[in-house]
Amino acid sequence: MSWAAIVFTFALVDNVVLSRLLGLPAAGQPGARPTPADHAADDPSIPDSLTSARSLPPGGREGARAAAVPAWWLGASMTVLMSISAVGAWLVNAWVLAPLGFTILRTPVMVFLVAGLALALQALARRVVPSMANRPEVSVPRLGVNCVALGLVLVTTRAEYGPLQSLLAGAAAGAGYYLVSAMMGAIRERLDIEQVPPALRGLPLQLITAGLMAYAFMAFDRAFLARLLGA
Amino acid sequence: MTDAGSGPIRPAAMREAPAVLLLLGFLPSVVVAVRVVDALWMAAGVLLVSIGSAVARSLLDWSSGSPGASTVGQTARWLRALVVSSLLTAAFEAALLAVAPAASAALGIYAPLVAVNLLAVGTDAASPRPLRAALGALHKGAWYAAGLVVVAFAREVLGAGTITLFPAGGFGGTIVVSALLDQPVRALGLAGGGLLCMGYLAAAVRAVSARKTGRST
Amino acid sequence: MTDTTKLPKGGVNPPTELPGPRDHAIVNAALPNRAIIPMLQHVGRPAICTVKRGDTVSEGMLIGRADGPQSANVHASVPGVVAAITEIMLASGERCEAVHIDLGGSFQTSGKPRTARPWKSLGAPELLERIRAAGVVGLGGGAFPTHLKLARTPGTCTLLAANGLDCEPSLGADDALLREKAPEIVEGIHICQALLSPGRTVLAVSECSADLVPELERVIRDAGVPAQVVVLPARYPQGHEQLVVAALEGRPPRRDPSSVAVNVATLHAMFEAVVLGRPLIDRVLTVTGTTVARPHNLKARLGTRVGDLLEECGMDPARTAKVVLGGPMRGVTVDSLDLPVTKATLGIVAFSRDEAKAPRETACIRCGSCIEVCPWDLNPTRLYKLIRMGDDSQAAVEGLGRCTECGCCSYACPSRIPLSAVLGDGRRRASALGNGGGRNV
Amino acid sequence: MSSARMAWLASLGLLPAAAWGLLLFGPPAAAVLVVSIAAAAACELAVTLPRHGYTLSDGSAFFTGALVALMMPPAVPLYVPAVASAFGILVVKQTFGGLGRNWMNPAMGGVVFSFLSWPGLMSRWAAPLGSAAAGAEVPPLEALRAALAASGPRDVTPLGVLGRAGYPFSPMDASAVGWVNSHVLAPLGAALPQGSFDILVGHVAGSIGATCVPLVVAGAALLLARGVIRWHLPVFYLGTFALLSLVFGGLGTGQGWFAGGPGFHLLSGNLVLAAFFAAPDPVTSPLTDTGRLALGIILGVLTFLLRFFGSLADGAAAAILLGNCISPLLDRWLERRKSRVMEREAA
Repeated sequence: MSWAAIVFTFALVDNVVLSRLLGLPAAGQPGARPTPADHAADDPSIPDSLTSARSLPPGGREGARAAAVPAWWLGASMTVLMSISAVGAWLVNAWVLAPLGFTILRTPVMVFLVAGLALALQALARRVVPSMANRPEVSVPRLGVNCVALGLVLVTTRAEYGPLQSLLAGAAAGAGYYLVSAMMGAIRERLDIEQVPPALRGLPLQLITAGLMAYAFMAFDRAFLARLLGA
Repeated sequence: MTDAGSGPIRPAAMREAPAVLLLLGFLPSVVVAVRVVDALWMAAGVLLVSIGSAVARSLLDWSSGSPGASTVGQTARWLRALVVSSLLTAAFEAALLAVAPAASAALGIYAPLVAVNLLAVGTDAASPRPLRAALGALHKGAWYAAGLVVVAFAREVLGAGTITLFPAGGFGGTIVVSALLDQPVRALGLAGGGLLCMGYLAAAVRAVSARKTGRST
Repeated sequence: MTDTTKLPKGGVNPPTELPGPRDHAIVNAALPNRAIIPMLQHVGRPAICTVKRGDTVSEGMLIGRADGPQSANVHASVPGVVAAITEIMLASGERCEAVHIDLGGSFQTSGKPRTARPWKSLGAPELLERIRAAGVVGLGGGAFPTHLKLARTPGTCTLLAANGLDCEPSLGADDALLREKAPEIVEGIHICQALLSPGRTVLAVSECSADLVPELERVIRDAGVPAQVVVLPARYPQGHEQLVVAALEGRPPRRDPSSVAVNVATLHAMFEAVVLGRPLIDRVLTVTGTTVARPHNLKARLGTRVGDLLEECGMDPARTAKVVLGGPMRGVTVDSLDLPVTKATLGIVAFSRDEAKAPRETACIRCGSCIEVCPWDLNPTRLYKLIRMGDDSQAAVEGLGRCTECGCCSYACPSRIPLSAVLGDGRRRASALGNGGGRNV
Repeated sequence: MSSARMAWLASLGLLPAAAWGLLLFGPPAAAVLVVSIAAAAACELAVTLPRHGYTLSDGSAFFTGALVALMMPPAVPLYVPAVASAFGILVVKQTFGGLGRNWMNPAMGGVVFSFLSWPGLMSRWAAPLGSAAAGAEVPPLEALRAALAASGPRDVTPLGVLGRAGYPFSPMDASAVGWVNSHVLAPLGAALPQGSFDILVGHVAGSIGATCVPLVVAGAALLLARGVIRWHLPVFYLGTFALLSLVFGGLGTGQGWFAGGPGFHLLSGNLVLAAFFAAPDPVTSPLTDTGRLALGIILGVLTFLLRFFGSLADGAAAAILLGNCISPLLDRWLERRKSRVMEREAA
């Protein structure tokens, strides 16, 4: 599998979000600014009248302001974590598990690997860019992050990639995740201020949006890749 | 819970019904929920692991003589949950490989992911009483299993025109919906279809719970 | 020298349904039998009434003393007897005292020749005092006391713009003044220059008045006033102070203390105040509308009843469904025709029934027309949706405070969404919350 | 002009192409059109009547149904357009609250959904009226792909390839091209390849409404003239596509540089129909002219890639879905840039 093919595959064709469903960016979390819409999600009665516009409790507003996390931060942390853990996974797999024949222990080992790396990265981020890392909603070992990273790690280890290929795959997957999270963030920004059906506001619309995006991304399939790269 | 683990999921939890939250946590396993049988295997695994880890962690709490969340740090509890659930997952993987290799192949990387998914709901302090902990985990896991099977059912019937269950005796294990078999709505079998089903399921759950609360108050 | 500058961005071409004044002439309106003169005809505190019931007042006599600097004098627009002093509600919804004067007695001033008082030797304080005493306020609709606007340390003003553009479509008062009172206006400019000593002075006129340019330039040359005439497009809302300045300086509009724009009607009033010593007791306004038979620019005494002016121009009461004070785009709908003309009344527009009924609002289709026409470069549809979601403060963060409710977005919206009105409400709420939503004029 | 009027005008703009399609493919095409519009209208009513009341008058559901039908192959089973319209209205549009709130174009969503679900059914083509020869039911684009897939010597222009592969163009084409060549072009020493006439007037197999590009453009001209759509997006879309296909189109198939045959590719497939009636949809395209222009270029690139290398039909519909995913990003970036400029101005 050529380098370009790996990049395309992990960034677009096997996108970690749209094709592997590893985590859902911007689902009530970074990438979008919580608006009254989110709180209105609880009560189906969003005032239609323009005069009686509801104002938030100050706490809610502060939260809203604080939660404005740039998507690039998410994408960057994702990419770093994924690349590192992909390589780490390859090392562990090739030098520890395979020689000792402990392949059955692959899952727990990988879980610890990813979790450890995630914690380490978070600690590091706290040092370097506290402004970003100290926000609870962007703590690196988020469920989503773990999920994405771990899934990727398992994919690469099963695909028997070399270390560089694993690194590349990790980076590409991170890029793909960033692309999708940026798109979904922008779309959510639009939906947040629209009068959508109350029962669908928030997570359901996030899922459906992701589903429609997944259909759009079906255009990039393996056949496309093969023809484009002659691979 | 502002630190690691399920911390980030909490803001969503404030707004979403727990079942919907579960669906988000278990999102990846929807990929394999293309056939009912796979969904059932996955659900079994999740129930096993979640109940097991809940019991184990409550036992640990109890043995360490510190019931409840108070004394154990968040990260520590998170790591401990990680250990327990991932070991259990490994066990489940091995068992599945032995019992039903086909299913284990179908689940692929997603069986291991269950371990991580459990962190979505697994890190809150397990009840100090193992039985109650087990029941709690069973409750959550049942929600999840139901959701997963519903999604898988919808996707398989519409997307493939079949309902695949376990072969038993004369029954080959597959029910055919002849109306849809020749030209099924394949798009629903794709990842996008899974996400759509999840979305509408989540909306339905929320609508129902909203009506419930509305009636109760 | 003449050149044409474009709007930096946005604006709409005036709605053509409405007829402008039939001709450019200024017609003297009939004197009111009873003038109702509010004590609040300006931005700031109401004037303090200095007359009581039964007093005999002469034309131009002070009947309302400015209450502190943030206020303006009010004078009797007609001679006569004070019949009553009541509290009335103005078109803006504010309440204030009003002096009812029954016309009677003789006119000492009107129609009699006045001797020009020398002013060039005077210093800024004396000039400002004359302006203040005459109760001059911004006649472009703002009604901000002129003696406050022009009280600045000399040299801080880089651009003085005499604003000859009517601030709304189908209003023609400023154009008419430019045609009939050019010398007076130019002398008014001269007075401003004496007060501000601006770096550059421009007389900005609309394309509609383009034929005047040679004449105006001649007058300016004869008066020896260093000023330049610039023609600006007739697109609404080019007449807005900030947009005139922005167009002249070729930059986006913003509040800018280094430039001053004064409406030509105000300049004329300043001339009368400083040179003739005549207080502000009348103003030129346009009476028009589809149900008005003879639209005209009327020179009406302050306190004249709106209904009388409409009658004078041949309004058909049967067909008229709505009357607004001001212009067709931003005018305030009035429920009674008994309201008096004030210093802030730019015009009176009467609408027929089918014009008046509000069109049905449909869903926003994100066509972007509102963004295109917004002269302040806002995103009206997004702000509208934010406000509708109750997130006024976020709307303020995204520039809601710059909205002047010019109405271009509502006019351009194919879905007939009342964007301008909603943005206005939101802006007022946001500024009430005090998070940067304040209007900037 | 009100938004409803704009939507109905857009439907009117589809009329010429639709009429041509009905003429070429007869009753089956009519059935597809009727079913598709009916399904769209029914779904719209079913959802909106309880919540917003009667919304069919805004014309958007009708337009969606019509556009879906015009992108269908004539002999498609009727449940395909029905499901496509239903998916477009119910899932893509009404899920998000109805007109103006959806971020994806309902018609394109429905079409791509049916491409993904029934790739076989979506290529149930029919021979156009007046050309009964075997193989006339294959659209030129598909025939070209097949011919290029086959090995052997290659002609440089798409029509040349088709001619060599023996694609059955109509007798009319033969006579028309022959006349033009002998009377007009012969003196100039030039010659049109066989099939030029059929391709130009759209007398070939293909989607119901997309065969005759001149008529599609005529309909679009109405929209442009009445200001329903703006020129930026379609022009830059088609321009970018034509340029790319001219330069690189021939590379993938070993025909070399500048051998893509942009004319052929513009005239075949749903591209022009989509470029004028789906891409500029105000709801799902950027808010500003700058954004529309940028999206046009992006769509041109995507459509080029998907048509020459992808497997989803002619790539236009899929490219527009991807464009729908991108345009909110474009809006956001332009908005941010604007505010930055403003801050600099204020400072």
